[in-house]
Amino acid sequence: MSNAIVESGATVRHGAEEGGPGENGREQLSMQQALNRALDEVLAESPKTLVFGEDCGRLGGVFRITDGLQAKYGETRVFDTPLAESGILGMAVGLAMAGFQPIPEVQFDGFAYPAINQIVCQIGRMNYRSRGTLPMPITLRVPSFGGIRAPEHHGESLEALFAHVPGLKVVSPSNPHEAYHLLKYAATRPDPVIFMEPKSRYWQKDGVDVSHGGSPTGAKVMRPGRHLTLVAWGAMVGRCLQVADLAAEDGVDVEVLDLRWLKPIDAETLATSVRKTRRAVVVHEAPLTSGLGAEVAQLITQGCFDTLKAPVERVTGFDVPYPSGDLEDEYIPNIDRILNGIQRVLEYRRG
Amino acid sequence: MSNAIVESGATVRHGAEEGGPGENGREQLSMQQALNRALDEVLAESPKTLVFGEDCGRLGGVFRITDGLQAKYGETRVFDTPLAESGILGMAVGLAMAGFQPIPEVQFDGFAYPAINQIVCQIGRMNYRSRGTLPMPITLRVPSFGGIRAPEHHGESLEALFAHVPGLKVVSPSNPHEAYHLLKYAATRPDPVIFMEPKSRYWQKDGVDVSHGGSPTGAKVMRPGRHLTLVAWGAMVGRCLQVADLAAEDGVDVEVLDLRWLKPIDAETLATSVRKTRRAVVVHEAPLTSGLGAEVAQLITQGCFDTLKAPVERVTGFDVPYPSGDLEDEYIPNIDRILNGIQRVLEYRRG
Amino acid sequence: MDTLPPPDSGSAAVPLTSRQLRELYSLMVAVRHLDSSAVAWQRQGIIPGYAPELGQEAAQVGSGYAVDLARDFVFPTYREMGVARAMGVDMVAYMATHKATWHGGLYDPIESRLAPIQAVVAGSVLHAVGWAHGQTLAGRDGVAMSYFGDGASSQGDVHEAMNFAAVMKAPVVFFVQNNGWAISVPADRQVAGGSVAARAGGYGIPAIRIDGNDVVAVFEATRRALAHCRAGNGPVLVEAMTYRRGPHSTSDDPGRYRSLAEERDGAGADPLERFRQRLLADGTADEAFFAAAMADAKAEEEEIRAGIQALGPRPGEEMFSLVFQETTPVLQAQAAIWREESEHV
Amino acid sequence: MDTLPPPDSGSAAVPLTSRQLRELYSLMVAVRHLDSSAVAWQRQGIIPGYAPELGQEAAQVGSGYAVDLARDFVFPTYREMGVARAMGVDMVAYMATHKATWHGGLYDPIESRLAPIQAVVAGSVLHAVGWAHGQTLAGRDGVAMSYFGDGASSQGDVHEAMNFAAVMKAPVVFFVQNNGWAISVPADRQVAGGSVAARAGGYGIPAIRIDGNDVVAVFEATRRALAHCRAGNGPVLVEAMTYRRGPHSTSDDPGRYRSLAEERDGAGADPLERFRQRLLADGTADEAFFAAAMADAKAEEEEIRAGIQALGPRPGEEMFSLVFQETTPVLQAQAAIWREESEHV
Ligand SMILES: Cc1ncc(C[n+]2csc(CCOP(=O)(O)OP(=O)(O)O)c2C)c(N)n1
Ligand SMILES: Cc1ncc(C[n+]2csc(CCOP(=O)(O)OP(=O)(O)O)c2C)c(N)n1
Ligand SMILES: [Mg+2]
Ligand SMILES: [Mg+2]
Repeated sequence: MSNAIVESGATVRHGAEEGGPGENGREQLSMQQALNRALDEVLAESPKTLVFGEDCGRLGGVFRITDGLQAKYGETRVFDTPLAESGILGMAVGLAMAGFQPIPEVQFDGFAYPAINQIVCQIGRMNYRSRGTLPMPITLRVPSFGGIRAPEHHGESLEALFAHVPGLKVVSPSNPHEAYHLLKYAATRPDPVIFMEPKSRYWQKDGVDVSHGGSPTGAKVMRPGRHLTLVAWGAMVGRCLQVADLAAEDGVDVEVLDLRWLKPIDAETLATSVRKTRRAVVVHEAPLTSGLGAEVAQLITQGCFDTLKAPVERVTGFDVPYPSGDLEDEYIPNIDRILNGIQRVLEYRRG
Repeated sequence: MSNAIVESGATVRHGAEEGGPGENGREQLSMQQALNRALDEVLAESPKTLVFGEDCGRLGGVFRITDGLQAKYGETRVFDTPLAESGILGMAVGLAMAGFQPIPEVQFDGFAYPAINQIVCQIGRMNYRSRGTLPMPITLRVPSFGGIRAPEHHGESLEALFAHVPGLKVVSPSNPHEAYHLLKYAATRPDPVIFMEPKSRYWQKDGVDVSHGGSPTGAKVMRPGRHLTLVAWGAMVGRCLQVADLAAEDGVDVEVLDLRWLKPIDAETLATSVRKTRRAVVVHEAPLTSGLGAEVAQLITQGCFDTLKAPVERVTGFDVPYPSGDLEDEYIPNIDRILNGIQRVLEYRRG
Repeated sequence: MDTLPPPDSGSAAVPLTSRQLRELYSLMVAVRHLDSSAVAWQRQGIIPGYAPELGQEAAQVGSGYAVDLARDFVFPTYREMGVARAMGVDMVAYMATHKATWHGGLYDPIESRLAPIQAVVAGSVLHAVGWAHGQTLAGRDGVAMSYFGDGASSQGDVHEAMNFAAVMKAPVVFFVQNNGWAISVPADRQVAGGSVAARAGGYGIPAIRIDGNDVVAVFEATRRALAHCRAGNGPVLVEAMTYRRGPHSTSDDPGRYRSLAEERDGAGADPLERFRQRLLADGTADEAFFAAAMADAKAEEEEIRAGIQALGPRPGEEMFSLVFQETTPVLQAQAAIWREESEHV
Repeated sequence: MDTLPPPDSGSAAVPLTSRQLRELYSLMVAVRHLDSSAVAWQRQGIIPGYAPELGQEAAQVGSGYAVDLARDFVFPTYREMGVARAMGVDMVAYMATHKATWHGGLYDPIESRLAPIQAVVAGSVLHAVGWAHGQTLAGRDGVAMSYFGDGASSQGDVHEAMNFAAVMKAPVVFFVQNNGWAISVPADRQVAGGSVAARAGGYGIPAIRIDGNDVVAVFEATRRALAHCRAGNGPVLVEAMTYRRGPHSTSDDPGRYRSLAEERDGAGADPLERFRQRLLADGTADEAFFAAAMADAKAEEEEIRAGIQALGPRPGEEMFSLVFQETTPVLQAQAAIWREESEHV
């Protein structure tokens, strides 16, 4: 991985890889700041881009991701919509047909559901249906995943749903550097991208090298290791890096892979990693059954069947509705559960 | 499998298993007739059941599944709604809260999307949210899958989406016998069930033993075999039985497993079968990525890692929007593609 | 605006007694005090968040007070604390949702005639229609009361609900609290045409638009609406014009989208103070009564706070056991793994 | 019902010339003949299915004829063959959708100013609003025309679209063909309040309800609506009252839900015959013209049928190549597997 950024926990450690960003180029930004900066630059660079959604304009978004953008770009480029997610996404389709590049927001993951019909049947299919004459360069920002003790429907993980939908691409950044570069990349693509922001990471600062992003596609090795590969995305990447540090104390050298693109999935980087480590655990917050972990596990198994030492383990949320704050920590994969998963894989014996 | 019904292709061959239905008990019914009969009996048995949806009343449904039921049970028990799927499912929630057992229909798979918000956030969660005081005994009938050269959005496979949703159960019958018994079972459960009807099989007649259904839960071995397990559901089960017959000509003895319940999945029956055959192929119409085939493959791999001779193969639709009739046969797994999948598994060599 | 035919039966027109007026006042004081206390609890770390209803006491108490607890069923949003209190819901169990103990609250919806707290905007409006149609089917005379806001009126589900209800003549009162704001978006950039009540006519649904800060007007309009529905005339829409005087929630900062002057002008006279002046003026209540009501409110708040503070987390086991009526082997297996692993936590 | 202010500019009020009237007639005959032929094609196995618009020729041709192809953009459902024909869309490419060649049709939407055929009921109404708002943003004066039915009016998306359009003053004409039926459900059990046009007022949107079987009335109303939008006054709703004289689609059997007598009474006079009588009466056209129009229609149908029959399936490769503008490695790999395996098929 020539463009791998090697990170551990919240602090970034720079490897000496070719083309890696220099220490000087890095700024300490929160993910909220990084996303805001990315939107600012995209709006400045392309007059066709529009930012809109509930409370995105005057308020700057409930998470302040669009803070200051309306003041800077005016009410035509950055605007509040009425409170209707199907309306927001349906309108985005029409704006795209008129030649704009919409960057709509749904306020929280759970409120993408009212727009699923427009997302699946229209955004995902218009390019196909129109035989390429009506592309859908829409980047839908979805504050996603749990971990903030929020009300019901404010902690959902919809990646398995989105990744199954033909015509969509899906990406999730795990830290401010990724957030900045992946959003800039996504928002300038000619195809629809679902951009899943790990809201529990919005306020954590980390280094961002604005001038060297590395490759914007594929998965990324965040920490090299020899004994086992941990695969994660969004907020779970940071947790897996913590786990890797703990495992290292016990002499277990864990490789952490940030999947980044949840569709298309970079099966090659997965296979390269697991062919080396011969063991893998995939971690996500969404419920287990029919979660994206199954796809990841199956891709690994397909790619590494002859070298794999144990079945790929999944450490995930349970098949239950996302619980209230008091039970959140019981639901989201925690360090112990991930360590247990690692242990099960390491201890696996055939027969 | 004491309750296995051994079938091949469209013609039912009866094994001599204990408790198996006698030849006398069987009637030749199409799946449309079997479903209609099941609804008729459920309506007769429980005064709390209600059947409704678009064109379900006077017309008897565009597929005639509810044919004659309004005339028999009146306009209060069987009724047409306005044309709004979110309305239909949201109303079902309220009726369930008022003590009814709604059996709503969405007219086609693709028109479940406008109701996803109500299905995921309300139907799937009301029992949980209300701490068991407001159960949701809703059976949502969804004419599903492709194969009938229909217009756009009339050939979707939503099982991966539904199976991922906490609080839902999901089932799909593969033949008239299953259709009759599974619908009667689903419609009398206290929990929400998504009932996915393979519309391409509506008109095919087959034997139904109305008095002996066998176990209504779990997966079912439809054809025993020694060399490889084919796992499928809905319309793909019949196709897999045809494939098994063809493979038998080449000396390959294929076991065909009808998964039936897509949530919860019967991992034990899967493992029992594949521990014996040591090879598996899972077949579905839905796109590959993040499809339910990944979950099935991963469950098999987990359960049979030490005996599995090759990675589980998936023969599925492609990651493309369901195409127009002319290209349907290129999209849906056909006999050749399934045979190729079997061959790949049989020829797999490590290293 | 009032397109609701005048009440035909006498009972929907009887004036409130002095006792009832005083009771309404006491409820409003209790709600005001509990509401502002809950904001303080959040600051003190007793609860992680709260959605205050400051300024909506008249709209909530007046309408909730009109509900017939023997027959009707109420579908709230996340901001109907005053309705719940007026209906006599256990307030510790209600507030549990804001303590992040259990989504939807810990009260029994069936017992209390209040559906679980609903966090999806417009999520339960269709449920009200279904429940109401269920009353028709069962030959009962209960009415469903669906609460929603000016922002919620933009959701497609509200339109589907109004159309379904009107087609089926379902006994539903659509009770809209137009509090001027949906988080940062003012109603004039949300509700095209300027009035949710004006929408009703398009479905043939009668509507009343009222001063939602006049508790007696709210009560009387709601009572008329309920009577109209109960008599089998189909749905009614009530739009109570009020003002969200506080932030959207404890994590909101209204200073970012409205000035203090706008806030003052938009809010108008305080509904509680207005009612107090009225009761004083017509001699229905005196200062001693007001002082006693306030003392009761304080005692009540203290009791509720104690209850909330004493409330422990629900056992993690409930994550699994409350998903279904009939659990599944998969869920049981996951619960077993959770039990095993949670000991390491 | 007509709440649309009278046209201020002269051009929206100029009467149609005789040439234009005859052109409208020719279009209606061409559409009628092609439509009934398409039903026959289905019976003959030339196409697998079709959704006839018999009886809606005036509503479709009259409105489609008013569209300015240089500026406007039209969002059809699955039943707007007459609109497409009036707009001059390539009819082989249009009919390709019914041959199951390609969902949405093979015509170029940008060139023809007609969005791809939409099979989701109410699926594209919001697109029209977005496209229209895009005109405002770009400083252009194009108008979006969104076609939908009485059944579609029940969908939440239509409400969201009307509210968005009104809030944003987007130049959209919501053109409702109320043809009395949504498959088997009559409009009186679908559209509470009895009129889709009546809904518009609730959003502050002007509306006209017209005799949709009078092609001139339809044209004039549509022209007024377009002019109103083009002048920057925001959206308009036009409800054209018409009747679906045929089955919902070639797989429908109306005998199951309506009697022939109901059908006759509901349908009223045939719009084509009405127009013919009118042209005859005022001397705008004569029998020779009608005969020639019919001959042209027949020739046209034959050409289209030949085109449809000659139309082969699209290469399977397009399943993959048309998903994205920028394909993905996963999709390329799947296409490669498909290429390899399809040789066995
Ligand atoms: C479907 C949905 N979309 C968005 C949200 C986020 N949200 C919560 S409250 C709110 C504003 C609601 O405004 P209104 O309906 O006027 O009620 P109010 O908050 O004023 O009581 C928003 C956008 C949500 N909860 N549900
Ligand atoms: C969202 C959705 N739900 C259901 C259908 C199935 N369906 C196709 S046409 C139709 C009736 C539409 O009626 P209307 O809007 O009046 O249009 P018309 O067919 O009369 O032209 C239905 C229910 C669909 N295509 N889309
Ligand atoms: Mg509000
Ligand atoms: Mg119609």
